[in-house]
Amino acid sequence: MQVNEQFTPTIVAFCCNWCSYAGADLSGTNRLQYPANVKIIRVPCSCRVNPMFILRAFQRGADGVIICGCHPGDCHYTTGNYYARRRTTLLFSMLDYLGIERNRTRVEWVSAAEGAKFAATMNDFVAQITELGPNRRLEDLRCRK
Amino acid sequence: MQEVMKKRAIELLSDGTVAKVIGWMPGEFSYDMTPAVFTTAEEIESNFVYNDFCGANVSKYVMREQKKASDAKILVFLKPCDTYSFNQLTAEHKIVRENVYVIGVGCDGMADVEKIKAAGIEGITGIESDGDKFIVKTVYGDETIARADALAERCAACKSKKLTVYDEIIGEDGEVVENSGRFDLVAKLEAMSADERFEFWRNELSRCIRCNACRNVCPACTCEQCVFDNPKSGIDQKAAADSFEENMFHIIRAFHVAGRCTDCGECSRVCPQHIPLHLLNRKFIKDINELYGDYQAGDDTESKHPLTSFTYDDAEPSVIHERGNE
Amino acid sequence: MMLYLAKDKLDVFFEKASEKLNVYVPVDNTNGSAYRKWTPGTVVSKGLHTTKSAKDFFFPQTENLVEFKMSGKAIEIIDPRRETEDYAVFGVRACDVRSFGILDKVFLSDPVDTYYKNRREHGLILGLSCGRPAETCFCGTFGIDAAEPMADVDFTEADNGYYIKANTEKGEAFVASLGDIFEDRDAAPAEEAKAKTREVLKKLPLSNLTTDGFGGDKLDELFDAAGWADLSEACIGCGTCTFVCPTCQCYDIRDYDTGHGIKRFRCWDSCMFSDFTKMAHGNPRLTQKERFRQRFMHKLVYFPANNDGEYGCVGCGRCLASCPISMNIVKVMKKLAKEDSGK
Amino acid sequence: MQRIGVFVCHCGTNIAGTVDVKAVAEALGREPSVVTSVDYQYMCSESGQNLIKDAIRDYKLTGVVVCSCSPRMHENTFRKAAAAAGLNPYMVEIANIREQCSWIHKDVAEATEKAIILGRAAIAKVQLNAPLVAGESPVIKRALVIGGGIAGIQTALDIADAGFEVDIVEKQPTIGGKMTQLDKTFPTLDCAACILTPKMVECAQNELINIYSYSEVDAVSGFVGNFSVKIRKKARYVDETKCTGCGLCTEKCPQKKVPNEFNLGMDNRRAVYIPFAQAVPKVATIDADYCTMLKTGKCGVCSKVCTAGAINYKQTDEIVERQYGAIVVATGFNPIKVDKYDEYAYGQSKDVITSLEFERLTNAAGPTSGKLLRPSDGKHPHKIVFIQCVGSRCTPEKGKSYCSKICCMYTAKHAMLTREKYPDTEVYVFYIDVRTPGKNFDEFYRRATEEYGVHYIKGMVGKVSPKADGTLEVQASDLIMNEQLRIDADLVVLAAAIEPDKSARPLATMLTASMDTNDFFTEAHPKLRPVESPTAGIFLSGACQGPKDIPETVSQAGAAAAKVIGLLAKNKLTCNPCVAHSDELLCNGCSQCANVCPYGAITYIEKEFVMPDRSKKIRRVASVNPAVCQGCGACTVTCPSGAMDLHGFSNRQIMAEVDAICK
Repeated sequence: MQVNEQFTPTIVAFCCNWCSYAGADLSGTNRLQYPANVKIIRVPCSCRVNPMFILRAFQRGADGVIICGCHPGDCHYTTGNYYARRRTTLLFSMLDYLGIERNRTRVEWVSAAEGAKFAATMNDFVAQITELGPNRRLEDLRCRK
Repeated sequence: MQEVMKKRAIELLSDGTVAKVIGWMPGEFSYDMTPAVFTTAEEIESNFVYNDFCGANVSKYVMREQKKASDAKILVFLKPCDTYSFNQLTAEHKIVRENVYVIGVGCDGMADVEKIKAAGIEGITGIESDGDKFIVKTVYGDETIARADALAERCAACKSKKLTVYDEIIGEDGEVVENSGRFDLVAKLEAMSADERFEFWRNELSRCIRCNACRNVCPACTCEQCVFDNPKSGIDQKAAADSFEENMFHIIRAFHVAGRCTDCGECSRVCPQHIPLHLLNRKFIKDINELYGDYQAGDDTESKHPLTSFTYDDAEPSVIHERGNE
Repeated sequence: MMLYLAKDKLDVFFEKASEKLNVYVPVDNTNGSAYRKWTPGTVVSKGLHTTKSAKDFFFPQTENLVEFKMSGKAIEIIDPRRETEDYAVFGVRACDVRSFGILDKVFLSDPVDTYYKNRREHGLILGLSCGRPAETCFCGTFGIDAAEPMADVDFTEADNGYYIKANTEKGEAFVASLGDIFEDRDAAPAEEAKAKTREVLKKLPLSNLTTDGFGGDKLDELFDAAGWADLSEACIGCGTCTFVCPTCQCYDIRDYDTGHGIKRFRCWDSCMFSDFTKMAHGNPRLTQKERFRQRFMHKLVYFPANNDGEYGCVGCGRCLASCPISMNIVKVMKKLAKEDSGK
Repeated sequence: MQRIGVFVCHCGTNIAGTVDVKAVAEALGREPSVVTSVDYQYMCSESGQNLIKDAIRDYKLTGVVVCSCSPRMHENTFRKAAAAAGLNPYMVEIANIREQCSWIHKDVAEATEKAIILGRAAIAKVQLNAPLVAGESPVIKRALVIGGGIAGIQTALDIADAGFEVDIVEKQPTIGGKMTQLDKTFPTLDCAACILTPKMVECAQNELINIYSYSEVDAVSGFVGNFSVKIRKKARYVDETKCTGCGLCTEKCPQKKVPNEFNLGMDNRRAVYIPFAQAVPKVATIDADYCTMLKTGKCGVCSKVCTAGAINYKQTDEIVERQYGAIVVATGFNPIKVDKYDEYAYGQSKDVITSLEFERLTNAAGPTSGKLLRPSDGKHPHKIVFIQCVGSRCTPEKGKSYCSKICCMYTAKHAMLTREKYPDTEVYVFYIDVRTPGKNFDEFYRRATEEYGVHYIKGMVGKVSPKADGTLEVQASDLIMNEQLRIDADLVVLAAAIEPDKSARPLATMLTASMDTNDFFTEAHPKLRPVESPTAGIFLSGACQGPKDIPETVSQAGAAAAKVIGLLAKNKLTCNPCVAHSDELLCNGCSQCANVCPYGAITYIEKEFVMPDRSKKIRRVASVNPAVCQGCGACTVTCPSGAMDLHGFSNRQIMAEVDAICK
């Protein structure tokens, strides 16, 4: 597929309220830049992210989906991210199995103190998705503009 | 075997141990058995059948019968793979075990008429089992096919001949099959490039007509109302109006049964479009086995399944991005 | 004398025809076959049936009816219909050819379904007489001759080629437009082939099945028949039988929210589904028994009642082959007929 | 149809500087169901809030979207404003266009476009919000303080002073913590023991304070107002209630070769011991690792000499389960291990010591009875080199990236005290920077250099080499004079970095309190909520939150106590209404949700339902206890039918946000 020079991907980031969303806030407080095409959705915990949401994002035109949560062991709810870890691992594996680019999805553990990591992760993920090009394998043509 | 089963069913009905019997009744041809519920000895005498074409997994019918107002005790005949489903249903409180009398039926694999037809045999008017082969009578003359070639796909890669739950056994109990080869096709797909995998699945899933047979037959699909049927869920779909929806339905369905799917293979058996849906479930099973340790749903009725448990040092999702073939 | 096309000329025929219209042919896939657009190199399936019927051509599984585009608070209404191109469908068996007539009765009677009509008018049916019917076939029960599809143009396989007969003006015009690729031959081998087919049909296990006991006037007897409970016992409520059926024509209309508008589409529905005809108060058909009964009552009683005795089944046998629990119209007819005669 | 009001905040120029707020308000005003959309200087100000309140009344709003700073900042402010105007507070959604937009983007067009999309997502979400009513849960009027150092002691005393019961859990046999090991304290040079021991005694005597010494926290469950904690009272083989603290056993115990941790192993104690004279509780403890009786079953001397009959070799660990309304973490710090710094020869020479060891060498209760003597030969050192920042302000591979904060001051104290007591001793201090930001701190440091003649040298020590004559050759660079120095020192003192106590990490997991990358507990807000953990009901006291000196620790301890008192003073707490709930008609009772619930909030009930065929059947369905549920959502994803959903973050709401972002 030809990569459009002008391609700016749409990226959905699910961030848990206690660590990663706070990390994203800290990244803002420290004025650490990352591209504007990353849009964050606040969820209470990474374990709130239903595979349906991830597929929904791709359906509606997202080019990449990243899930950020507390580091394993640091979950505000003790165990949420452990479940999230298994669910996302298996889901990503399934998407890969179906031939959908595996690098369109990512899980990253970002603590409330890791504003710099949040920004760096987003910059890296945006670069990765930009290189991959638009999501064509898991989009719903009806939703295209 | 059929006669022994009939005898026991009639005995248990007559002595009041059970009030209903779940088994199979004959069809129009020699291969189209229908799961059936019997309540009288006469019905069993005249209409109970058990042969090489009783592949249908009847465990879910136990749940259905128990949903009815009556709490009458039920006799069910379960093949080894059906017992796994039965256990899983019990674990999820879908079956009240005390109200069921389980007769485990030893099994050496079921035949699949699709395989016989795929071998080019048309106009079938009768099938007779003859040792390691079937003699198939057709309007175009008699044919024979090796039993192994007529075996259902799932039986050819049988995971276990062990009866995991029973009150009594008819026939021979077997063992878990080591190296069943059931993941061979999954591994083959994994070894392909992403583009090849995408092509493969597009070709398969694009045939989906959303008849919901896979879901409705699945012993793990026991929701009161499926999310895909519930307009309030926000993801309801009636037809695969876009290729995305084909993917969505099958990914989510496989995910919802991941860790709970016993790999009974009913989904692929019933698909009118012959989509190898079991390859989706087996992918999850293979991943679970590799990442979190061997797990067989329906082995027992106690353990927490892999998606409702964890260990502190589980693999990170990045293993997906780091492994072999892209 | 009949027109004849040698087998090795079939591709030439498709190529010529493709110059004038899109040609669809049955193509094998995993354990079945489906219609695909013919392109050079396409191998035509030798199977009896496509897994799904040919009704998609006129009544596709999903179809957009209208679109609403939203921009802020403003709404724009768009008609998504495009000019339909002419097309031909090759290899349609007699049962499926008959099914179009049944669908016509539904969609072309007042009020006419313009979406269906548009597709119907642009489509040309190239029938293919059956050579090796299956045990599941019972088209004879409904007076269909598998040897004579009666499509716009019929193809009969014989003598290492196809004998061709146009049955309609549209068919004649099409055959004429292809000019000299056909040769004239004596029709005897074709008639011989048809006779052979008819012999096989007589030997089929369901050749004795009749519609005795069914029809528009049998509503009262059949509606409350005792047999429905047992027949529907094992039904899992999937839509397999309805979706492979060439005559099932129920559909649902739904709105799909694309995020920036609505696409209103219709899609096949199945009376076997628990939400079929569900209304605000709930579903008038409470259990699978009622839903199951509905399907067969429609085909065997309601449809003939409203359509001069014509049944809503063509005996193609697809549902017999694909039902997950092997319950089907034949079992229903036999059991109810037996029950009826037992009274 | 919803009637939504959109309020776009300028936040001065914080937002308006990068986001065209007028354009945002205008664009969002065109969205379906938005009936008013305005921008304003400071939405969080009183007049900003009034703007929202007035609009709720004037436009009969059913939903409010505020495009402003992070919801973590002002979500509550705006919820309260909405409630004041009669709108359910949970009908408010925040679009974070400051931290997650204006502050991270420079291009106005780009930031404006993003702000509009974030606003749309919030509008899409609020459309599906439902009014929520918060429930209530009772508060158990007792606090737990984990750690009995000066931080824990002060917190406990302050809480008890307000009339609430407090339990202190201390893993050592005595409370007192690190401060008991110190000699003098800066900048006043008063004696540590003199100011600490009265507080320790006060704890022991206060009827509201209960000390679990030699105990650890085993498990924590529950939630704010209602924690249940399992405390493991480790077997000390001495009956606390009988032991009089006479100390006879510690004198008679034949096992004399036990390194004395109180003196950092610089001398020995017995296998049965009381850490130091002022220990609280003053009760002996048998060290099972060394006790001959416990190891071989042959000895029993202590038992024989104990007139109180307090020795009990059969004692086992005891688990006590207690309920608390609030938990204070005061687990403190430890100096890091300095063995790995080969260049300082810590492991090679006994005369290279840490500052805490130095502290013991100058303490009257220490191994040398307060005489400053070289550990190697017991001679008086004439030349002492202090090395600062050992492991502090380092690369992550080498040590800690942070400043340990207390070292500059205690080294000045050490230098000054040395010079005062032993004027013949030359003292050198090598430093990167001298940091003295505290009341009377810089004056203190200047006295060290100016009055006491301590040689402060800016520069790092490259190598300490033990020489044959017993001295230590210190090679260093003087960055100001720009020259290489060689000093033959008698004693080298390393100001080791401090790190959180090792017990903090597992404790944080039990408490579900978050930690930073250095294992210091994270505060709920670095400026505005410095003594609270983000986890409700968990408070932070002392160095577990970051390096602190004593005055700072004590003031933070008091602040934590004040927060605890504020909590315990309430009879009931308002619950978070954003909890899970199950749709009984959809629930099929499969139990998967209960399997993943970390709080045990889901139970099953048998309930009669009318089935589709109108028959009645009893079905098993899930039921969520809203007071116990904390709203993580693990159950919602486990539920295949979507029967389980989360208020405030429902499946539909999150998907609506996804849709709005992706379209």
